[in-house]
Amino acid sequence: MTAIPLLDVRDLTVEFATRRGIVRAVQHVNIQVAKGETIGIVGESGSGKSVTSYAVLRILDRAGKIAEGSITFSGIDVAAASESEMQDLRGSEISMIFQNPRAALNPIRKIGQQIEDVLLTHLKADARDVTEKAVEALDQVRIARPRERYHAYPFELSGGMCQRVVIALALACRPQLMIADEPTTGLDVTTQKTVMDLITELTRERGMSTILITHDLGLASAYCDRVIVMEKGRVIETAPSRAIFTAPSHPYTRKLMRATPRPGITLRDLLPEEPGGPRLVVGKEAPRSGEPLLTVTKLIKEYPRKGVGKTLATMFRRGPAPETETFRAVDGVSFAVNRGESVGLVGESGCGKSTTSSMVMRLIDHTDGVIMFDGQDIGEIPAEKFAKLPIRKRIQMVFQDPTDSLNPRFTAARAIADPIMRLGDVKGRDALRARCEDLAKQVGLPVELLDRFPHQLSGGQKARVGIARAIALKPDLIILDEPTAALDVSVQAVVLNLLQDLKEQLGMSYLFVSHDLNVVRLLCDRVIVMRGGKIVEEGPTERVLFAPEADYTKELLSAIPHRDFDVPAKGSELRLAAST
Amino acid sequence: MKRRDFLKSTAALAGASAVSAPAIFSSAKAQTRNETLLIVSESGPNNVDIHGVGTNVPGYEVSWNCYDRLISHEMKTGPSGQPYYDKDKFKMELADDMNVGDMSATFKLKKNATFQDGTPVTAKDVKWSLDRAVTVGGFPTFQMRAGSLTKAEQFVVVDDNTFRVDFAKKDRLTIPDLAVVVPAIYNSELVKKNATEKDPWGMEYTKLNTAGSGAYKVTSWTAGSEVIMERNETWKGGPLPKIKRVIWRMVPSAGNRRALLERGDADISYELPNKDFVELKSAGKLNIISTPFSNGCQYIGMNVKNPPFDNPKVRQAVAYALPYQKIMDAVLFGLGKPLFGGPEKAVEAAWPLAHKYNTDMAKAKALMAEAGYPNGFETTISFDLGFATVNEPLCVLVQESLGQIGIKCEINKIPGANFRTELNKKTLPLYTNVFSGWLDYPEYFYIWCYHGNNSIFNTMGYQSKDMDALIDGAVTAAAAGDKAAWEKDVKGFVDLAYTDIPRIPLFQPYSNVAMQKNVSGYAYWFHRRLDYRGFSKA
Amino acid sequence: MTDTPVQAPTHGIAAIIKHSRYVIAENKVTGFSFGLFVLIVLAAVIGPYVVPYDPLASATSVALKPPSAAHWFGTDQLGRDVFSRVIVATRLDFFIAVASVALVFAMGGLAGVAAGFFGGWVDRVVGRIADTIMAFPLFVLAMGIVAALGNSVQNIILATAIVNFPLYARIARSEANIRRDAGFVQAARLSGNGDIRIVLTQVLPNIMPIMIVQMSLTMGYAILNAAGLSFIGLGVRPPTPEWGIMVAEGAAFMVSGEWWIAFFPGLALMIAVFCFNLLGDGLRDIVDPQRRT
Amino acid sequence: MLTLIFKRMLMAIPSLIGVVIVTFLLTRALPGDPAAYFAGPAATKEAVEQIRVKLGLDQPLIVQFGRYVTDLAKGDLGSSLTTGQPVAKEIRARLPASAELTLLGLIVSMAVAIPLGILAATKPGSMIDHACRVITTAGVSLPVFFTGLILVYLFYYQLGWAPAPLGRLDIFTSPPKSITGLYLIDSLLAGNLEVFWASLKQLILPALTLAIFSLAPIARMTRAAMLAVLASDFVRTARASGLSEFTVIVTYAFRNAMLPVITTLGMVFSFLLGANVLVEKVFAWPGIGSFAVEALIASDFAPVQGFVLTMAIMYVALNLLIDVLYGLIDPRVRVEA
Repeated sequence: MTAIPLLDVRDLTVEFATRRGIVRAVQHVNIQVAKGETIGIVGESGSGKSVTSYAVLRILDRAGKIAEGSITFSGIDVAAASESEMQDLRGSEISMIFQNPRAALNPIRKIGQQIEDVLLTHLKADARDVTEKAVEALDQVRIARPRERYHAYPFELSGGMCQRVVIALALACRPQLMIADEPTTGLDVTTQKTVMDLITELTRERGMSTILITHDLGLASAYCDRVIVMEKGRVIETAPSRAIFTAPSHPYTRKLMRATPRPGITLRDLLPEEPGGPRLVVGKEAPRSGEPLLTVTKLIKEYPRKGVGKTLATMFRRGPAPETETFRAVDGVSFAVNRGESVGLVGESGCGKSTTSSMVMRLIDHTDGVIMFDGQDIGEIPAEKFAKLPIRKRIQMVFQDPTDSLNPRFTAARAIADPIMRLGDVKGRDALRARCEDLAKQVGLPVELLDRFPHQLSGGQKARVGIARAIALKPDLIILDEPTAALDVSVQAVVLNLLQDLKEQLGMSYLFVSHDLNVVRLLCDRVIVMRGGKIVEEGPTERVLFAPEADYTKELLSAIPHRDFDVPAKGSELRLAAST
Repeated sequence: MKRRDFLKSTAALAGASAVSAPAIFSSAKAQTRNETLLIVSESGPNNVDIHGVGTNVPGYEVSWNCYDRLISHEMKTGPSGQPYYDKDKFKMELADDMNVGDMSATFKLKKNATFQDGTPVTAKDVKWSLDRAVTVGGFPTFQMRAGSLTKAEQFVVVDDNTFRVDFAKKDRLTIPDLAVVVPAIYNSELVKKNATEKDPWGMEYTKLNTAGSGAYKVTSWTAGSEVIMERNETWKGGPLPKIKRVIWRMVPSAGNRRALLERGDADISYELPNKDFVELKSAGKLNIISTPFSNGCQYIGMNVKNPPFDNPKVRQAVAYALPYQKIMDAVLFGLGKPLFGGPEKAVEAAWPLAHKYNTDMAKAKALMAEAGYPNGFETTISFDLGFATVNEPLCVLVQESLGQIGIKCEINKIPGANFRTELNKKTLPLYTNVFSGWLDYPEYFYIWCYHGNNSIFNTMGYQSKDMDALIDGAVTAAAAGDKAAWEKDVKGFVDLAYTDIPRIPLFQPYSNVAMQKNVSGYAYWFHRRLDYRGFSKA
Repeated sequence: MTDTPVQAPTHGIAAIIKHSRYVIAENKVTGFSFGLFVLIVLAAVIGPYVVPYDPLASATSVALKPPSAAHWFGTDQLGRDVFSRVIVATRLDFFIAVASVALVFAMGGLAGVAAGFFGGWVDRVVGRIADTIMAFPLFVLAMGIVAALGNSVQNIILATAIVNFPLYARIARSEANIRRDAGFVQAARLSGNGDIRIVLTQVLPNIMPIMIVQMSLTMGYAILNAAGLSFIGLGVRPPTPEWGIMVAEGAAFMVSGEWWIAFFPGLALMIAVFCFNLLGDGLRDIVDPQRRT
Repeated sequence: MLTLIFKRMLMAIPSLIGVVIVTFLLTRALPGDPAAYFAGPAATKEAVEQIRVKLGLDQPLIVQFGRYVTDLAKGDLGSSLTTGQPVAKEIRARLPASAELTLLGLIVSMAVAIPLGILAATKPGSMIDHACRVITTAGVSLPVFFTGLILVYLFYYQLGWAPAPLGRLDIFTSPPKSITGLYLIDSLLAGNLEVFWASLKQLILPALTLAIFSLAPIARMTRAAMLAVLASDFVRTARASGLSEFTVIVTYAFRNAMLPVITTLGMVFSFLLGANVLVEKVFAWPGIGSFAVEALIASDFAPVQGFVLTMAIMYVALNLLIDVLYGLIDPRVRVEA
């Protein structure tokens, strides 16, 4: 990189004034982006990657300020520029796309008008041709029937479509640099790939530079020329994508890399290398041949399509009633979980996997079908009654969001003790405490943390409390509802291993609900793939993942960006060559 | 002055283009002002017909000014030099001539008198009107009965122009009762035209419209906020009044009423707290006229039917414990005629008279002990919220004083509309109220307030054979013109009322009127409302 | 979500004090209102024992005297010491505020939690009741209740509570509704807790902070409401000192220049309401920094 | 949209029925006896009973209620005892006065509070923010009757800047021809500037009293909504797209922030209608609020019932209006309908 970089961030430090005093979110960061280059900034939450990008655009929160260092964008000193200079720069020279695209658009303004606002602000169009240009911008991001969609509001579009609009917005004024901040988070796997491909294609066409901010090393590896790894506000490693994956130099990078679930590894591979070697060797053995513990037959769940309002409206409507007044969230699902087995339930959002698990959990009642648990039809027992029956303790659950699933007013010990007090057989304060401490030890939670409240615990610690609570009654079946979705990869690695260990020790069965095939693969013996309330494919994990039969499974698999993780992407090598 | 300038400048700004000469406009305004009387008061009429069901006191004022009666009263000079109605001298209003015989009175009507719609007033109208008063029931019928006028047969049309009232019995109140507000003369044809089968007396029509021959007519009435009355240019009941137009606005806040007067925006107001009158008087910017209520007083009543007030000793103890002077000073600011600390016995045959009691806690305590209540008792003192300005501090003082002789009272505020109902149940143990009679005769007051014949204003439930005998004696003596017997009986019943003391008079309230210096012609009437006919503005 | 250790925690009351101290230091206005609140409570508790005069004793010889060294706030029509009356009134007004707020919390808060948590017909019934009350002009409803039931302190409290019912029911309902499907509620169900127990141990404690904020804000309103009722003659019985009634009594004297009779109780009224409102804001900062309005 | 309005109207019916029942019961519980009142002070027990029968007050409550509802269906709200007028007529005559006052109060309040709220939200934690909080809180802490009294004392009595608090017009100005019943609008329609000024002058103090009282909820809600919106992703997108601060705040943030503010306005209006009762009393305003207070104190059933019913209908209508406004601003609501 001999030429002057398009963006040159030197020694950047960003400070935030908070209740605990000044916090340095970004410290002495150096980043250079050359013209036409795509770089990735990778890090876990709190690493300062987003703050860095906000600093570049100078759109930090009120509390934050650039304390030290300089940011130069094609010769302009961003830190010193006036607000009106910055406004000229934003959207016109540097643009940004965000995660959660629907929230990133003004909910009450037509998308076409939102694009027009940008075009008009930067004088890229005048009143006469602005509509034409906005439609053109929509067309460029492959939105079908752009002239109609011009009048759409964000809520009328799918998430992927919204992200396209955001991209159109970002590209409307043909900027030189685009910053994409986790552009695929919150989108379904299949959509993720389309969006990423679109971004790559459009930016390459225009010869733009791109900064991709992500927590996903796989994603960065697939799409970037260079990757910058950040941890706790500092850049710890900068290297070409291929280099960083073949020979990561920093221990943190190595840890991060290892922790990323990918094909061809075992659960234990996720953990950092330990001097003492693996604690426990767990092979991926053949599925245990236990008798069925849970058998679900033709399970159906229907919801009324709308509330009272709808029925009122139909009361006064003339003509025939609409065909279906109900919506089937789960449509005739049958499967079994054997003793000691882990079964993965995979699908994109809205496929009915959570509804299925809630019914099995007996948190909601089913519309039709049979749920046999250990020879008993538990589907027959209303959900309200089920809560107080002894059988309740044999089916437990670990929730998706460890924060949400802990009562903020209960200490960790109280949370773990709650099921024991209600359904367990341990009596007396001391015995209860002893049992809690045992459980804490079992899940690797330091006993001294038992008296803390959830907000005083880290994400991983909260996850452990949730797991301890689930195993407190020694259940036969645990439903894991995306137990690691809210966790960083390194924490996820630890928690997944913990779950595997516990299963071995306690001989439980798992029904693992997840959208992430790579994670499912690590933990499950069998996989069930759902779509639209129905099962599309079922079979042993290895078979389903490596020789999928259903088209949908194939589509899901191909959408995973880090499928060929260890092999450097061909494209990136080419791009790397071009940029140097 | 400042305000005027301000107004002028904004008006000029606003109307600079529209109004060519604001000066002319203002002078036109000023001229109308001279012939317009602006009255502000707390409440307004709910019915402009005194015969109406539940017509309130402000309604009397409209009736008084918009209707004529056969006769009215002459004026004399009152206690503070103001014109004061002369209860003994009558003046002709619609009648041209009155001839009182032994058992009847004959009236000749004014020949040229017409109603406000131009129809002449005839004896037929007079009979119809008086028939209506004795028939419709409620207050008008009751008031007519006070003058022994009870039956339609008593009213006789002699000819178109001559009318006779036959007396049912000899009663010296009969003629005065024809000069009160109730026996107003209605345009019978007009009202009958608007009557219905369900409403033969046309009450619904007269509730909202005036149908009289009086000096004024209501031209606009927004209930609760404004009444506008215009002069009847063809009035024959007397000399044409000076004031062309009367605007009567309801201003609920006393402070605002005072401010309006002080700033010169209102011409006259009569419902102000006593303190405001005292201060306005001493400020000297306004004319203030205070006249004691004729035949009336504010009192503390006690229910004599039930313990503990059935015991005369307790009542006397209360009479000795009341903080009379404090009330005069702090509540009335001196605007009242004391009715306490008088002689042992009535020295003249008049009413109201001061009683012998005065604040004496030692005597009060001794009487309480004698009555068997050395430690006192608990009770409630009630008052009419409508007159809270006087009643509330008065009751607070009474409560405090009675507390000193062991009587613990709780103060019970009763909204105006319910107060009468509550009083008429005759169960309130302790209360304060004002009673005043239109007809200024002692026996009239006593019949209503002390007679054992279950009189409605005998709210104490007082029963005494001696009292009844004395009152009846006085009535008979008066009708017969036996002055000595009458005087004896009057002194007798006053003394008895003060010994048994079922109600303790506190003071004779003043009727206060405040008006601008350029307003003159205020006269005191028994009904204590304004008579617009005498007013003029300089 | 990171797995970085959270900084050393402080526990229970110590944490609250620390946090409160931070909020007070950060926001001078809140600190000021805390100070005022302490003063008001002090006046309510010891006021009647330390005032210079008997608040009920009339002294007509010194009636209507302007503020002086002997009578700091002057005297009223009956010569009673306005200062003593204002201070003594604190207790009653404070009591009305606290009692009505406690009552409405018991009625509206619980009904709202039930509505939000159980949904269905409970929700519809509570919603209808709240809607019906809301459709009344609230102050007039309060007047109506007091007029119909009689003007006693209990009825004023009841009326104020009823008038605030929809507000509490709605807040409690939406807060409970958010938590109805929260992970920890589901987890409690899995632990074998019945609905009632879940409401009491899981949901209610979590919405308390929001409710306490609301209670502080409504306390101000309760005082205003009681004062308004007194002003139109439906308040507490004389001669009990109460701010609203004192303003109403003093209003008539304002124009004649005896401004102090209405002014000081009015000022006390304003300060108390002001204090409760600011305090509510401050509490909200402590409880829920995001939601500050 | 129409379906939405229709649906809302249907949903309002149970509340209105509730209001009718509650009002009926409440008024029957008022102390005092209309029969005794009608019979007059001099009536005997028998006379009172006769009148009671005539008024139907001897019937069981349920029968009385049936009669009341039947009358109501015919649009007959009964007659007032104290003013003697049919209640429907009274309300028709007085409603514009209250509406004009309340609306002007609301407009003044919005004109002050919304910019104040926006200003506070754009500079949270600043002096302006604190000042906004203290001023609006002080406003809502003042009892309206007290504010009203002080304003009259100061501006009319002491300074003489305001006209006498004597209702809607000074005595020598006659009201404009009634078209809307709102003097300000009617006088403008008639092109009579003098009357316009006269009525505006009368309105200023009472409207100001109401405005002071309602600053706080509007300013606070504006501030909170603006803060939330300004922190939202789409505002960040707008900023990142280089839109000017004005466009960001007005076109993007403010229009979104208006949604909760509009909802609050409904509450504030209802709140003001209550406060109106006291303000009308202080300013001798011939509105329905003062009318209702007098009636209530006098145990005069019919006006109280009529007033409450009118208010409830207005409240429902207002909420409809808010829904419509909401729908106009927020496309999402339109689709739901």
